[in-house]
Amino acid sequence: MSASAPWRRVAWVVIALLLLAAPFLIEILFGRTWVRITDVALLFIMLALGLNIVVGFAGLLDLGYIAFFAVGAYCYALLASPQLGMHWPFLVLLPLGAMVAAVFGILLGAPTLRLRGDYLAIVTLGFGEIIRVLLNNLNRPVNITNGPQGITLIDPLQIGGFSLAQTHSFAGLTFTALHNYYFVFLACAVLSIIISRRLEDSRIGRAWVAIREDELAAASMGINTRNMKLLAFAMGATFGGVAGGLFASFQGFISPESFHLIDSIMVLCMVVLGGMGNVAGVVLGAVLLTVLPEALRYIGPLQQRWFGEVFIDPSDLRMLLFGLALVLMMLFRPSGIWPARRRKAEENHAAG
Amino acid sequence: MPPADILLTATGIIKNFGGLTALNGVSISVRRGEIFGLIGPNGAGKTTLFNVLTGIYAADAGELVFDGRPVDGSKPHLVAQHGIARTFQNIRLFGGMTALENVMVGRHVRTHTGVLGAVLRTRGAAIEERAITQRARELLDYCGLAARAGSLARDLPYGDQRRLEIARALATDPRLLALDEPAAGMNATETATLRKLLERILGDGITLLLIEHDMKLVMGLSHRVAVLDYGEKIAEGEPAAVQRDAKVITAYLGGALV
Amino acid sequence: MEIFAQQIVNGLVLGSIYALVALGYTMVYGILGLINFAHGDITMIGALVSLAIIQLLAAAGLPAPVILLLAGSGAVVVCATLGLSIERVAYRPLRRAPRLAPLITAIGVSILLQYSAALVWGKQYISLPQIIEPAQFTIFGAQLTSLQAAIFLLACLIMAGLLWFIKTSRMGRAMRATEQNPDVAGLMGVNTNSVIAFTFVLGSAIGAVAGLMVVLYYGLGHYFMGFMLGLKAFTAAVLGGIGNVGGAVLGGLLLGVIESLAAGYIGDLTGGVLGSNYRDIFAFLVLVLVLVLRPSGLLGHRGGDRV
Amino acid sequence: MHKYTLRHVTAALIAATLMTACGKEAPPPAPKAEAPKAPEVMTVKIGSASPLTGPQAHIGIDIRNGVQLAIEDLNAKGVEIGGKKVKFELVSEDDEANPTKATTVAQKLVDAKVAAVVGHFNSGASIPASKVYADGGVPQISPSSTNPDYTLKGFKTTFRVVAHDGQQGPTLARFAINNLKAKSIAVIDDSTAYGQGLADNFEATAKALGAKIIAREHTTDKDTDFKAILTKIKGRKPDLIMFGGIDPQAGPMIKQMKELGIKAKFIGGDGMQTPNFIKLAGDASDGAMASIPGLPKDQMPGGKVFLEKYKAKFNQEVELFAPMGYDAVFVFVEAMKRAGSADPAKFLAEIGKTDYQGVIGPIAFDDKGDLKNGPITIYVVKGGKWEPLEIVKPDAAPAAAPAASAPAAIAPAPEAKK
Repeated sequence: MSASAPWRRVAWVVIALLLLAAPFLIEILFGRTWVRITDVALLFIMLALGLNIVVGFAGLLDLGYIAFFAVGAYCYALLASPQLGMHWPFLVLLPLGAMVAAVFGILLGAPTLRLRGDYLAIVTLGFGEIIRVLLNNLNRPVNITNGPQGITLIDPLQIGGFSLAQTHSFAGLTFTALHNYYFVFLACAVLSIIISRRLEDSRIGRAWVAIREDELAAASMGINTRNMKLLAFAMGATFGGVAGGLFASFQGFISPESFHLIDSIMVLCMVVLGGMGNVAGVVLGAVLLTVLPEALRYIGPLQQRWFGEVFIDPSDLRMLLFGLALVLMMLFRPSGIWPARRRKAEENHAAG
Repeated sequence: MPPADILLTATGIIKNFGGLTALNGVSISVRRGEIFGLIGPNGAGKTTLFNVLTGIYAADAGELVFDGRPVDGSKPHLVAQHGIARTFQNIRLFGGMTALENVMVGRHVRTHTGVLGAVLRTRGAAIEERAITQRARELLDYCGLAARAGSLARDLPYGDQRRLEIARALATDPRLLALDEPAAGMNATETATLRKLLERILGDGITLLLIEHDMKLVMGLSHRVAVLDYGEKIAEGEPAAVQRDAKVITAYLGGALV
Repeated sequence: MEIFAQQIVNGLVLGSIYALVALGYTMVYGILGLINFAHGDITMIGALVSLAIIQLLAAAGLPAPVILLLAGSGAVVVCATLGLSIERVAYRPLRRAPRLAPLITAIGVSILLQYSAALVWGKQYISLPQIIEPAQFTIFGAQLTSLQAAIFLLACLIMAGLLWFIKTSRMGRAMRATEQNPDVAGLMGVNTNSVIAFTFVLGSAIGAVAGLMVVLYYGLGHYFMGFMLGLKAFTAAVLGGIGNVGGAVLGGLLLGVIESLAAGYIGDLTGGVLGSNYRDIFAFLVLVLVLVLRPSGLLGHRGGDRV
Repeated sequence: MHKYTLRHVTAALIAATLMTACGKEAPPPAPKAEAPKAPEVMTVKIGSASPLTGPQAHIGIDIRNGVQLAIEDLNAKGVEIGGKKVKFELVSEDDEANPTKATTVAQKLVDAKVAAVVGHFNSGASIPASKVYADGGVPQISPSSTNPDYTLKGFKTTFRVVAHDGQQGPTLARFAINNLKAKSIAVIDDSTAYGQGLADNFEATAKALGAKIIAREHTTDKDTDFKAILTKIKGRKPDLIMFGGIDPQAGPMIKQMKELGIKAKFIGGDGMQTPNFIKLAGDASDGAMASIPGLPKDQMPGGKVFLEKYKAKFNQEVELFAPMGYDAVFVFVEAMKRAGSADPAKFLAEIGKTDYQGVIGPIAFDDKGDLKNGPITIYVVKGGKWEPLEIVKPDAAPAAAPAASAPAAIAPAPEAKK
């Protein structure tokens, strides 16, 4: 342990420096588009980590997770746009979004958590659709959400007079909106990772995993399974709520179309692919599944060039690969591409 | 009966499954500091009684008093909080967690760190976490599993899994430890080790409630036993007396008891 | 009154399609305790296969009954094979795995089916060539086409046949035994693997027929059509009591009628606050209410989990 | 596409590390037209962004085809801008009809230094993307986004060559009431931005003109069963049913109307004026009416030619918005010609002054970037074909009260707008 400590420190410093330089490197190497993609990937890391608490830690299959993202996004958008004429500061709105999402998580969980796992999956799926349909229809009789037209002109994040949506120069570097948001998202993603890791290694996290492994035995060990499951839902929803608020401010426009079932499935894929319950794996899964579809885009033009026509839509190919990945992962590598449980076990052993 | 002497009383417990009566007015009382054996032929209702005692099933009638307090209709986690811990007939460990983590889960009910404490790693939380780990290691050691701390529970040999279940149950600081066939599937050496462990636990002041098929073990260990047959208690008393009971002999058809 | 009768007729025809699809969910769930998420998409494949066959044969100028028969059998064969292979490849290896695993696999299979269909048939709505000219008549003031009547009757026939089959045939007995306890059934000489495979085949075949009906009724097919249909059918199965064949039928018809009446009357009943825009979530609300208030469904009998 | 070889990447990596290390400025990629002092031929990239995959791919591809056809026509004809010969190049991107992807794709086009963008299809994609284009200084013409909000953000780069819902809806309503003499009307929408926007604006004008709205129903863009709402509507005996939505719903809807014995007329917007609608509805489609902004295509000077050209090139009929995509390119190029430059910073101002006779009709923009009110053509299905029925001229004065959902959109308040 002590021998590797300096190296570890050096490694962390290098990683930190790389992360700080990343948007500039990416911009130079691949163009600004990829800075934007990186921003989105960071958002999805937060989402995937949130879902990981529910699915990975506590073992509750939630197929409507994107609803919490939606709740967070609408919470921000409604209170920081001309829609209702309110412009609250984001420092109030992000925690508020997290709280509202958590309340929704508990509202969803309370009546359904005693259901068996597969029923829970269907009910959460239904919940996700209900939220979307509500957002789509709460424009009449009283116009709250502006319905399918969505909410536009959402305020960007702003600290004092410093708006993240504007380009700033600092120390000779140009920080466009994309760069500014990168650093905010990075901070939030890192925070999410830390929170996830700390929860995992705590009394709470162990209780969740115990419930996942054997609910009855967990209850017999004195774990209040209902409360712990509700807590998992609420925590997961919190991540989604914050990510939603950030998304709304980043995009400046949201509409119910952004919160379809397919988006829930996508986040689930990230969790499953990376390895349910494993924080590092989930982060990897989120990055892979955000970047891969963008890379797959090149397949369309390639086919055009090689064969003179497009045989398979890149987006179809993407979905086929996702479907296949879900099946294959479950059949052959249920612990994900980056299983960590065993490694951790060895660490514990060595420490003793 | 002086109440101070009695740890657990079950009176007139009735449990029906559909049309089937699994328990028909069973009463037992377990004294503080004894090993109480629960025996009977297969399907006699032993595990059902266990499940009622530990809050997994709600009894249809009857009452439970633990340490002077009624525990009617309790949930399993409340039962554990009251101080009753259990093991399972068909081992139910948290397979994907290490042996150490399994025992650490047992500490859940006696610790308090919440989300905020865990996320902020407050001083209190850190101290508690260290205490949890330390206590868990002690218990592993106590049960002879110190070398297995880092192994996944599902990878442990059978005998170790049984003992790990006991260590996990002990982690909840129980006053009553309920063991459902702890020696099932064990060979002679493992059973001997188990016996020593149980005696040691008793010596540390924990009352034991035992379902066991190994008659030698249960009769040798228990201070008193109750015999169930077809959901009813047909005998209760010291092992020697129960062994001579005519109803018990009939129930077992003279088989294992002789 | 005339309008009310019409809504009931609408609901019953829609409900009989839900019921047919619900049968597939309920049979598989009864035997495996698994929600076969992909079942709605098997129905979709059935719909698109029969649509393709109809297009092909209509161009050849065959008489309508022959076309329909061939389309139906083609769809049944394809879907039955598909159901069998899915069970074999994706579910059987996971039968002893943790519960989350087959659920996630099922979602994966569902996505695979959708996008394979998109690959084969494209993503546009495919329209049905006009091969039948349904007659129109009036019952209790409600308009009914001969096609609607035929769908309803055929659905009833299939459901009655299935009930009879499960009650009396050897395979039916084996299915019931496996449903009670697969391990014991295995000990009693029932080949549970083949019973489970057969259940998938049967459920998928019925799903194929339902797919054909959807195509004929609405005159179109689409790679995504199985999703909502599957979800509603699942709700119907839960409503009736999942695992219970009679319950699936009852649940399907009931859900169809509930949806029709809700879409037709809720706007007036709530003074315009709720409207037909909430139609799709009625099914979900019904689902949540049933699961919370009466998880065993209307005709269900099974208790909670065994310890 | 593949600009970067391995050697470039390595070099850039080193450079980048150095730069970040010494805190030097990374050159901001300013969007500019390509190759300022190229010898003879200057390449100008035109972006096209629409859903090329997903459920709306057919419409998105239709737009892309329109843009492609325009570029090929221009290249074949030969265009000179500021005295230089110009070769146009298509950069086509797929936004998957997804708002998040739309911004990514928009960024990609800005990065690729396109001179102008035709897109996106959905309002939900066009609106968030418009901000990216505005930031990048790239002019954008949407061929199809009809949400009034699209042009309300005050971006100078945002235009559209389609009537927005605040224009088409009221005109459709005037036709229904003045020409069809509809008195009691049922309105249905598909709960999408397009369908609901159109229906809302129709409803508001119809009410203002004294018609009774006897039912307002909603379905979704995935549903195919409308029996329940149609039955309800039947009970109220309307003489006209208006549907705001697109063909996959409109087709089965009119079929189910006929099955229920509803005799009311059926009318909708451009979203259902497609060949597919007739295919899906079969004989039931006969008599259905739908509006399309602009004059009938085959009555346009270039219209008939366009349709034939399209068919010859892509071996399929025009779905919907290919003509708009085609015209959008010409609007850009005309502006470049007038400005004598393909640099967006220079020709942007000229786009606002457009007065162009396109395939879809005369194109001119108001100060928001919206198409100035043009004529709208009503088509009717006769014998399995869409045929022009009537050309409705726009009202000079706003006849209708604004719809509740889009207040600022159709209430022209010139003094508020600068």
